[in-house]
Amino acid sequence: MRLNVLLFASWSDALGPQVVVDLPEGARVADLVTELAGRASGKVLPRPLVAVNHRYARSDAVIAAGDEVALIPPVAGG
Amino acid sequence: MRLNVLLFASWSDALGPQVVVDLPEGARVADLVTELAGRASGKVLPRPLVAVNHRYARSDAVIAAGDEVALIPPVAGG
Amino acid sequence: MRTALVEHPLDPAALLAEVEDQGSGASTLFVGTVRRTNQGREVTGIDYSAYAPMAERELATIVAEAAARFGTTHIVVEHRLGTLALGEASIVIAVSHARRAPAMDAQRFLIEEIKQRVPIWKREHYVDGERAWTDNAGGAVPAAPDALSAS
Amino acid sequence: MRTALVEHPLDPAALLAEVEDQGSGASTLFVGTVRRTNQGREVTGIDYSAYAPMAERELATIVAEAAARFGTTHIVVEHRLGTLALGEASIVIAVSHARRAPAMDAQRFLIEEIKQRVPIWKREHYVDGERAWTDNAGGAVPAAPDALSAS
Repeated sequence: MRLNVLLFASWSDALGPQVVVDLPEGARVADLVTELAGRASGKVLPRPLVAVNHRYARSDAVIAAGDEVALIPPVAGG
Repeated sequence: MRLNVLLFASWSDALGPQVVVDLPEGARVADLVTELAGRASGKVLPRPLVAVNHRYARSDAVIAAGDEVALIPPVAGG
Repeated sequence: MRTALVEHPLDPAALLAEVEDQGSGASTLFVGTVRRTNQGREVTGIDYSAYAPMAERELATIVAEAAARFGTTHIVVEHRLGTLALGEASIVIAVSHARRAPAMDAQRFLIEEIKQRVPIWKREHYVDGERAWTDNAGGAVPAAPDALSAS
Repeated sequence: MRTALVEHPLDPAALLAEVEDQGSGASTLFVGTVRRTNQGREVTGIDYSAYAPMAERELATIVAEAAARFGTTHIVVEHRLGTLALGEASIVIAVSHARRAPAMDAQRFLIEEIKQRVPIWKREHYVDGERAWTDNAGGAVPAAPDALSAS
């Protein structure tokens, strides 16, 4: 399963605003974070959340092909 | 001791904006309230405080001739 | 820090601008307004009157207490006196602070202390033509038809 | 109720006017501004960027939660994106309510939830020319010299 993942803030600086990730069918949010954290090592704010289709997803949620997936680094609005 | 006492709100409606009260030397705030409550019976918001020289005074505080004395009915600012 | 009793309409935006500071990360504004209903009666307006010298002293004291307690001098409070129509502002409290939590804590402290301590009174006008003196604890007594007390 | 992400300067007075209602007795305004110092560093400006479709959805969700919890629909929130100078407002939250306590409670709920949940990020510019991504919990990492991410 090939996913386009949207990145923001320090993660976008480190890896670009969008990356392609190959994951096995049935992969979970935690698998995606592990894969991307390996690529970004050190230059990012740690412990990002993941949004699937504009909603925060639990780390054990299964990702489906076609989902809009985004890595959400620690937020700083307000 | 003859005191001019300032009145406000419902107390002013009932007794006028200022009343003259004769009290013995050494009279306390509680004595003043008792005297005025008798005159205003019923038409006022009860349990007024008393200010002496622009500060709230305890009911056992002694009033001196020459003090600026005011009856402060329940407040409603804000 | 500044406090005032005024007889003209309040300008919340001007007070907000007055407390803003480049050292502040948060500003809060509290605006009290004349509400259409109170204790089930339909209100058409409110007369606010004060024991002015004491009210000014007490307002300034409360603001000084807030400054010491919450750590900011960027505080302005204006209270309006006189006859206010529905929707008009009776009080504006503006605070700014480096951090948001004490900006909001100071706002709440100020309005609660002012409501309890400042010698200001209101006489509500109702749609049926009656008037009453009301307090901040739910008390009310009818007001004389022609008021003897002015602001 | 209305929420918006905007790229122009915010107008607190307009938002205050938008929530006012004759059924309300209290209005509150919260304004977040760019502060001169953060975590000991001298700030000259902040870039705010967002994951816009999700940020809009999350802002609207938080406002709907506040409306249900505190009992008022008179709530407007605008968050600015783009490059802000010192002292400029990044967020304005306006609430009006019949009673003052829930007007202030709703204000605090809204800013705290927004700070935790809405996908918006800031890159601070410092007086020494450096930039860093910072979060609302005190985290910071240096930002790339030429930003790859736009608002």
